[in-house]
Amino acid sequence: MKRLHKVLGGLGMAAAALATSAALAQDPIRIGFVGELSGPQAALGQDQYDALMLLVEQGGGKLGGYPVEILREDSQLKPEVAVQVTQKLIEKEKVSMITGLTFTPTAVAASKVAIANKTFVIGSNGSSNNMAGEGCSPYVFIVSWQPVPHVAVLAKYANEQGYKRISLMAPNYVTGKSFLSIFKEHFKGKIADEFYTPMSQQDFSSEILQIAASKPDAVFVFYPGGLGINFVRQYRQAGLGDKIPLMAHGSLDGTNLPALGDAALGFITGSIWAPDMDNAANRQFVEQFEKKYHRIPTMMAAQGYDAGQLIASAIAKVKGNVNDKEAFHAALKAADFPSVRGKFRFGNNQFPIQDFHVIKIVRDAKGRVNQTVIATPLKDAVDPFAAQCSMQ
Amino acid sequence: MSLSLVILQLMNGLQFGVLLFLLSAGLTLVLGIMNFVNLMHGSLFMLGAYFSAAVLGATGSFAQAIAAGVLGTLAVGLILERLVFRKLYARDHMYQVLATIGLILFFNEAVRVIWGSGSISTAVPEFLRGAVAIFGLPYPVYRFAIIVAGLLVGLGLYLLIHRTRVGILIRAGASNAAMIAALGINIRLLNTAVIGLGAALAGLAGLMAAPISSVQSGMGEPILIMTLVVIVTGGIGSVRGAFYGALIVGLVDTTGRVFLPVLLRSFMEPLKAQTLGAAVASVLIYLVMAAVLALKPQGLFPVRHG
Amino acid sequence: MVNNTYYPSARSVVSVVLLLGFLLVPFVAGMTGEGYYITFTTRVMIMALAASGLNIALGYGGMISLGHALYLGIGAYAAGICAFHGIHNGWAQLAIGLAAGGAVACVIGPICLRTSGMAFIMITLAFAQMLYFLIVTLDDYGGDDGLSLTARSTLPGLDVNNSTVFYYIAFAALMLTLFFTARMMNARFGRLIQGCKSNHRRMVTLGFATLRYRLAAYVLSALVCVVAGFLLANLVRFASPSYLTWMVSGELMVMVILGGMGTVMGPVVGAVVILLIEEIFSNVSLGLPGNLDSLVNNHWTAILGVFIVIATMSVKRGIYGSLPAGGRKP
Amino acid sequence: MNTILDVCGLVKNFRGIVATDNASIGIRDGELHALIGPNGAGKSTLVNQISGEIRPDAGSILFQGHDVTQWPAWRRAQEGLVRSYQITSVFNEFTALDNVMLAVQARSGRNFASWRNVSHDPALTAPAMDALELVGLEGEACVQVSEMAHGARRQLELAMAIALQPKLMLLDEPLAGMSQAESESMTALLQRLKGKISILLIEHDMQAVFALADRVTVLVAGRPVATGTPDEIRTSKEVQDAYLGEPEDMI
Repeated sequence: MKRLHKVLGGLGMAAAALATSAALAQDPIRIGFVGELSGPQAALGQDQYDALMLLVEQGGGKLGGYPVEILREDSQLKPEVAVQVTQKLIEKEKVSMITGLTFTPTAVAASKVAIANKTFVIGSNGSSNNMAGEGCSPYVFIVSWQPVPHVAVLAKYANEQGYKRISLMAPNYVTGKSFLSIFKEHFKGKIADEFYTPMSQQDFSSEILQIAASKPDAVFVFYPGGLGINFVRQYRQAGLGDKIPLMAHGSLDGTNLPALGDAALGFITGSIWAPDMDNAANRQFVEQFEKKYHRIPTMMAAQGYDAGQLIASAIAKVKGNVNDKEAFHAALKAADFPSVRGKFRFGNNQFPIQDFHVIKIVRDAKGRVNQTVIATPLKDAVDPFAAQCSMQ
Repeated sequence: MSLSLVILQLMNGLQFGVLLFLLSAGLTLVLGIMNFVNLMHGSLFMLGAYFSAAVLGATGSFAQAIAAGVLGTLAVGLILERLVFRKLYARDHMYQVLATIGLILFFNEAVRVIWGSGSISTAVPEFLRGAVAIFGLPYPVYRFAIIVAGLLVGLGLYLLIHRTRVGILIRAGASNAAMIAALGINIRLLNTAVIGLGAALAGLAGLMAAPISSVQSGMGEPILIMTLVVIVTGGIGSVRGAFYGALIVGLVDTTGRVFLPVLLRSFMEPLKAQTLGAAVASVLIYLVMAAVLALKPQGLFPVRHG
Repeated sequence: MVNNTYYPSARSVVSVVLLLGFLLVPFVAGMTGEGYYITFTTRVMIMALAASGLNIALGYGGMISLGHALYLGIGAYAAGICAFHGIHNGWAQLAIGLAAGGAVACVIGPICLRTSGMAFIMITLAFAQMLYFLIVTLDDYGGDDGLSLTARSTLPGLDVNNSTVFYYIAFAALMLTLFFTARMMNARFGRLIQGCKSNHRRMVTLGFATLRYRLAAYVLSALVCVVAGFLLANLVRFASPSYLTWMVSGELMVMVILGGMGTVMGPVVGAVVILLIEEIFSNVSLGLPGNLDSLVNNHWTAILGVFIVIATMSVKRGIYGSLPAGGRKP
Repeated sequence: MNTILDVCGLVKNFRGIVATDNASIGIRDGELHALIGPNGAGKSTLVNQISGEIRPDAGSILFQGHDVTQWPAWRRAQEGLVRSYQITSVFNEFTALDNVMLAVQARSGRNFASWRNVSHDPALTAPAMDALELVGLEGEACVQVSEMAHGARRQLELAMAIALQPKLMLLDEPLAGMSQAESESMTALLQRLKGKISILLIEHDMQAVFALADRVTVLVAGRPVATGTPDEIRTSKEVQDAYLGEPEDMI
């Protein structure tokens, strides 16, 4: 049985090699998209996918001048499913690269499979500290952001605004605690309160009351998705909206603004991008996205679009021969593409080195609740884990 | 921890308890009378929120939103009773759990198909906006409204159960359903009425919770688990048990989250106290339930089954 | 006396076809060069193993546990935490997992068995929720983000990283469990457990001290789920709180009951059907008209939900359970 | 003539209703003692207390000299104090043979054995078949109980009791719902068992009671009003007023 297996296997390889060299032009480059497309957090994965497809449509079904085929898979926020669909894309669908990856657990699981199969990953959101540190791999490029500078930007802003006492709040799980500890590291003033709420808690009025009682100069919180909406709305309803400035991560991103509406006006968040950033690529991206999808693009969409542009630039550099791994790796690392964020380059751990801005929620020209950049305290920020990565 | 803060926290606990009572009252009757485990009760809570949010968004009138929330879930409840539940009353709990899990999966996706994956917004009605100062601290007017409305509905339910003919039937059904069927009461109609009542109350709870929480797919399940804790702790089939159970769980959950960390801080450094406090608080109500069941397997206010 | 010549029944045909199918998948996948199906089928067998474990308590013992994902989580995190602390030997990890799972089952088992009906369902759910919240707050083990295993646990003499070898490890674990369940349920212990499910009051007045035996069945079913959790963590090289959510407990119940509880092969059939529905409707494009295709792919869980509702109402004793059984000629 | 069971001063009330009112009853070794009384006299409640399923409020139960009042039901059954039910309580999913084998297993133990198929274990199948033959059900050994006739299920209940090798059997209306032929064969069977196993028989079929009973106790409103031989009971004044009505109805 084994011998027959080997012969068939050998035949298969020969056929594949023949195919790629001869029909380079006709065969579309197959790209696998893996992300959370079902369940409560599906909006985030959908934004990454929609932005990528927008770019492909603008290129008439081509990226970097070569036809591409995007194969989409839902990892359902389950690591075992992420492993399964990634292996299916690589082995069954024969994709040459994986992009997308929304949440950390599925991103880590999927990247492991890709690295084991020597397939490139261009992650447009999910990543982990290990992937930026010792676990860095030449096959993994992340175009989103690393938590440390993402939080530090708001701490720096708080210092510049002269806030002396700040109250902190976050859900009682790993990401929540690490966000608050990063903030405490970079903030020079005193911590008035520090609350951790159980994961399942939807009602924060008790904690908000205690914050009102201790009257801090400002408040910093981290509440993702639905929890963020709850918190911001309850903060506004408690009448603190215009008394104590609120800085929030995860709560004020694009996907939540439609649901929050006016409740979010005046609040602050930090990000690598905002819809009103003044560069040609961004203006064209925002305009096209709103025309096609009738909604304001979010940071997830911007990252999805940049991942697409990175892939396109690399394909153009290697003239479509993505199977030449060294050349394609160099092309990706060069990051020679007009990022919607303006400046973009890769650090040694293939995580971005980029500016971090302070964003305020305002009413834009068209009367919609939108984000605008008000300051850029952190320029060309390198994440602290880059040093632990052995790559150059 | 000033006294005024303590009182305000207790009011938050009361508000959450009242919301839980609206959900538990219907579910405990359904379980007590028809011995029917309806895990999709949380989905009715979600539908109430979605219906009212959608109508409020379209028409802007809070009255129409209330009508949509309550009547919408009532309709869904009656249709499901006709199509699915009626066939399962005689079946074992396992099959009821299974069918209602299937319905949870279905409704969580159905709302996403209709209203999209993100959460939708619904604002607090004009006349209930803003906060009122109590003991110098701001307390949202809207939460007052929830407490008052919830207690009024609770009183109405109490009168219905204890002062009307239908109430007698419901209580008799809770203690011995077979007997009242034998007495010639149209048991089928009673079942439908109880399911309808439960669905309407869940819808009301949903629409009241909508403005203060995010209306999104899957919002029903966390509060469903809390509701199940309430009815099992209070005593299955007893509305009185549901009322006291809801208040106990509401208060324990809210005050646990607030006072536990403060308590721990006295003999532990702040950060550890905070994280440990939050961790224990999240499992507190389960510990309470396990303790009650270990001591009184029938719950605190059991219905005497004939 | 009693002779038991089986006449070939639908059930035995289905069982043989299924088990042969599992045996041949690696060869078929190897030939067609689609290693993907090895991973998929391994996951199916691991979930079938967990469902067979639950079947011992639920199907045979009548204990409606809505919290067995708790033990799946214990198995997975035993592997994860041991690997985190440098213990990579598979048997050591499994031993620690079984010890932990057994201890937890022995502690909460007696409390659960004091209750019955709805209270039992709720208390098992509550304990699973407690462990879920505990794991989510454990910072050093990755909390909500989960814990990745640097490498698969080593089993001396077996190249675990080869997906086909790992496939047959999972296959062997499933076969052993099915074989022992079949033997046990016809032996004294199994008869006693099934008697308790059929008429517990009568068993007491026959003179059985039923608690210790029902507890033993509960602990045994927990241990099988621990093994399944250990294998799942190694298949995915990741231990995540998502294994512990109550919907996973619900999924296991669906597999056991829709497959055919109280039968040996029922849970396996249930696992295959449920996971095939997930595979077919979530990722494969069926070429349906218009955008119905993407609608189905995006919202496949709605189809699964409807299937569960219809199957629960129509198929009285489960897909496999309703097939005519092989019988013993009197 | 020592007594196998001594019930003294048993009291049990349910929220105000006195179900057992200071009841005392003694059953001699090997005796078939009948317990009769109008519906609602508390016969079943008394048996439930003797079998251990209900805890009495006061009084004590001595079985073979041991005070078993606090013992759980399963321990009393282990000691040979066995009962059958007024409403048939058997294992519907199993065959008749499996039902009786469970009873045999209850006596022989080794309940954790998980390898050997019970149907290949003569230590279980032989005694079980004997018990089935005793009650005349050997022909329906492999029939599933849910498909058996009501009378046959009552016989199965008795077979299970016998298979437990009891010292004292509490039979709660074994003849209820049986055809004439079946109750005659059951009465013949009980006749054969007399002397080997002591029996407390609750029954409404007066013909069977007076044919079988060594002694009869009449229970009215939770209290034994008279105990004696069948003849004494038939003629005693108190019994007639309380229960039997005019003498000629009875014959």
